[in-house]
Amino acid sequence: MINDKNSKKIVDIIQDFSRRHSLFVLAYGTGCGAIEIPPTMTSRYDAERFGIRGMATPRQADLLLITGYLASKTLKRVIRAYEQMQDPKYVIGFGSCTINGGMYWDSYNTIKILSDYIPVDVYINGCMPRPEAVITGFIELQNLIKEGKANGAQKYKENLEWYRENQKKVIKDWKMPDYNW
Amino acid sequence: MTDTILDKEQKLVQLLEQTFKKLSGKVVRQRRVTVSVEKELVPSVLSYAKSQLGYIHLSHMSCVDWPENNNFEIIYILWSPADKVQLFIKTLINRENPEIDNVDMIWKHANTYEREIREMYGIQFNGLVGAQEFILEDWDDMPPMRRDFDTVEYVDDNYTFRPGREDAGDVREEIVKRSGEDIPDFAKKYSRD
Amino acid sequence: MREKATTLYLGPQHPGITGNMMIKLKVEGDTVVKAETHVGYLHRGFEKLMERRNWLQSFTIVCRICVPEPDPNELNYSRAVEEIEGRTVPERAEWIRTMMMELSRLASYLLWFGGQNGSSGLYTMPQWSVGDRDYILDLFEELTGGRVYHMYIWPGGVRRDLPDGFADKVLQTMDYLEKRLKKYDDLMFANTIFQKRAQGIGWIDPKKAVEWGVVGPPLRAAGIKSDVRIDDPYLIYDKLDFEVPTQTGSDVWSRALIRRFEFEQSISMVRQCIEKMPKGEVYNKIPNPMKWTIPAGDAYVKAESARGEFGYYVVSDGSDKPRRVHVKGPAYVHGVTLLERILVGANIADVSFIMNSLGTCPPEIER
Amino acid sequence: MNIWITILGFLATVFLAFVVGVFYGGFVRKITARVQNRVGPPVYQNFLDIVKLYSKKTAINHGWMQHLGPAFAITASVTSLMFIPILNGTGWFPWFENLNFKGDLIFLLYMMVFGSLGMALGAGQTGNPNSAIGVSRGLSQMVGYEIPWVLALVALMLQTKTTSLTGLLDYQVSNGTWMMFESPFAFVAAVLAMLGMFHYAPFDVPFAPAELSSGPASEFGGKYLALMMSSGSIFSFVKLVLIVDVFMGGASNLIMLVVKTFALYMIPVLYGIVSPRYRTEQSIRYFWGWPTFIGILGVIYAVFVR
Repeated sequence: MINDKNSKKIVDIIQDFSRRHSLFVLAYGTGCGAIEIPPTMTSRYDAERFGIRGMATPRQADLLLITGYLASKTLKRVIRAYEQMQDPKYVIGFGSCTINGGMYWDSYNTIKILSDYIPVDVYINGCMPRPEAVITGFIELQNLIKEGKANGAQKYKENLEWYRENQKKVIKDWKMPDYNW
Repeated sequence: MTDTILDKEQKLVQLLEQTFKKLSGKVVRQRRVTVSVEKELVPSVLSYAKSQLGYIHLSHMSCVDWPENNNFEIIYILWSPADKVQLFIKTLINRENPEIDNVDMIWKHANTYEREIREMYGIQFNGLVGAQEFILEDWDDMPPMRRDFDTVEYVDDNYTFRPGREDAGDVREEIVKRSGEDIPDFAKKYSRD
Repeated sequence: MREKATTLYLGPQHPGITGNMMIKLKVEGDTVVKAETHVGYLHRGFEKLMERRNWLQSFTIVCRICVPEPDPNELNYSRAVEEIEGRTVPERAEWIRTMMMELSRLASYLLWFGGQNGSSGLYTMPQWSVGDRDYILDLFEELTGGRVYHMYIWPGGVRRDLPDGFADKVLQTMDYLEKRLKKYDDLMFANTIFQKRAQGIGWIDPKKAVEWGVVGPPLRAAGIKSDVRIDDPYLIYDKLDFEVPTQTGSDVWSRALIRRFEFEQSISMVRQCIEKMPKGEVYNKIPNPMKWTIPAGDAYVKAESARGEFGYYVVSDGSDKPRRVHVKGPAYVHGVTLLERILVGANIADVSFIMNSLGTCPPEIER
Repeated sequence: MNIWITILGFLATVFLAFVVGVFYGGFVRKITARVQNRVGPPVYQNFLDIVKLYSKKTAINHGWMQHLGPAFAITASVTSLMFIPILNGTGWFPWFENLNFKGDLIFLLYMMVFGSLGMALGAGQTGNPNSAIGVSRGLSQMVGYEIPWVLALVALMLQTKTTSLTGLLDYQVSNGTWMMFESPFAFVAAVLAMLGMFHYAPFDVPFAPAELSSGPASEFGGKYLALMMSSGSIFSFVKLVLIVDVFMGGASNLIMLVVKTFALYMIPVLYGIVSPRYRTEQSIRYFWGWPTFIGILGVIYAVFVR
């Protein structure tokens, strides 16, 4: 009905506009980047201007912000949280250590490339990125949503086996159900 | 430093050496005293220091790996709020069969340190209660903080990197090649060889 | 009749948890009967990484150990290296280091004001105080080039001298913060609901506190005057004029008051530093860092961070790399054993409140 | 009256309540932001949130009751709305009369609880312990604020000898006075109880994010959350109009209505901005203290003095 491919109806335009301007971020500080989230959200930089606000549980959130390196123990929880989120959902990789290990390239306990494990829509580099950079990242994501390119979740569903293989390589003891939407 | 300043430190060493025969101590500097003991004596020295000498605060507890000498060194760092002296109690244990008595009945929070050391070095603390996993999860390699654990090898086995920089070599030449600029003078000084 | 105990997992993904850790609570009705802390979600293996890096390279990663307050890490690492090597530091560098430490304490307390009130639902306070903290971060940025991680205090001194006009900016910021503190008083400390929430909660037995390993503001809130700055003086704290406030309540309210009074003290200390700072060099040059070796030896240095005693145990085997750097953050005890003890009997509503009052910071527990 | 006009009236009322309620939410966010030294989201932000949430896919299934919970909530909100006279006087806008009947004040007392109970059942089904604790907290807090609220309304009923909302409005219009002056104790008790009804701090106990994630709503995302947000917006409008009707003489036109309800709304909002949260038992103790006492005074005043 709404997702008709050929025509962009008024419904789609409203829907896209509201998706773009209302991003609920899951309040999960997975790494040290979490320290730049309070300044981004509070009075100096005020990300709420763009409709970005924190949400307490994965069920309500649209955006998973991976704030920095992920220890393999955290990766398990992040996958859980990511799969509990409802479509459409987006991931922002925050900090150099999510891109290629960064400062922790030789650490035995942190994953190196985040997009091997969960699909990432936007990367923000820096150690750590300034709040301005974080907001730029959010706006970049908004542009991607506008162009219809922020389809990480779809990619995840299509290539689930590949992602699972990578995840199981790091998480030795896989006690989770195979998929928990 | 004159002797009068180090008075209480030296008294402490004398007192400890008199009480425990197999113990050697030394004053490092003001407010720092180091004592070496056999591993069997550790609980008694600690409880003596806590109950009799006023060293009631366990500041820190650490472990150092010395594969050259084939032993682990365990260090208990105590603090006396009254004397204001930091007392180091060091003991060596064999690396082949590492075990030592636990001291969490003296200080409850020693439990945390011991669980960490058990996990990171694989040292058995006799009578230690608490979940085996403290920091790591599903770890199947050798305890990671041992010197012979090679973290780069582990990383190569378990993780992949983005292509682009295969070696850990000098990036400056590459920068020169790509940008056409000279290496700045301050950067030239710090060469690897 | 005994109610059936339910298990409640607080975290790792939970808005009430400071950072990334988990508390497994056994709950009967609204009361916690058993608490168990699970950490390790932030483990990066810093201590292993430092064994692979030389003395100067290690310095760049130590500040990542504690995120809200990186400066005590840099200071401790530098002081430990200096103590083993016997390197002296120019006097002006000592003054600048002291100023940095106090500024970072201010920043950390502002973040703490936010966290404490965020956990109790007074969302105006985090908005104000975290916004004000940014003015201190601006100072850091001008001085060191980094907002959060400064890498400024390094072995042998500090990296560079204060820029022109920096002292005036610091003084202006201090005036501003002093003005803002009055607003915080109105909003937070004079707030009867906050008082009702905080008084009598999270009680630590003052007789056992030292033995339990409590340090810093929670210990001073229990009436014990313990502060590394006077017990084991470092930098130039013996030349500064300051008081160490104590309280007797040993509850969340007393800890809040301690931090509030120390906030004033820190403002005054920063002013004194600016006023009395001598002129001169800021840096004793180290040799080529690639070939820089430190003689064998060990040192335990500690500094008073905003959350309590921050200790570094550094061992050198005479080579160009550290043999062992073991970090003891105040949260190592506060966040695990102490929290498990004092949460028993607390209301679920107070768990995150108590946790914030202790200043638990997971990254320094597991490093 | 023609049935079609009545149905159109229903729709218009619901639309009005929804739009006004959601805009109020936006204004609240804006005002909160201004107090907190920041710009804040645009006032239409809540519309975007709701539209986005409706457009999300929902793949959660915890059983039937979970689906019905938010539906109960919105049903209760809309039904309560039907029994509330939006404007006083039947002159120029008879549409908003809807379903008023004699004795509807007592019916409303029950109807307003119904939504919360439905939510409680739905949240209980999800199996999330945070939801269960949130529900039990919400219900205990309801026991707290319902007492002064009922006392205030009983005082009014005793004083005006009517249990009908239109009757109350007529009484105020014909006497040319507002009940808040006629029966001040009851008004104070009702406003204090209203603080609890709106669940702003210090009475946001059931939803406390730092304690319970988001309480009963923990497992509800996407469309469910959108339903709950819409229901919340309508319900806050219902509560505001109800208090304006019974205490402030109602409103003769829409502008008057907006002015009065918004002024009333600012009481819990501004109080909430500068307050931390109570613990559950503190919150109940609060409602059973002064508000209940003032409510009893109101009843005594109504029976003996007037």
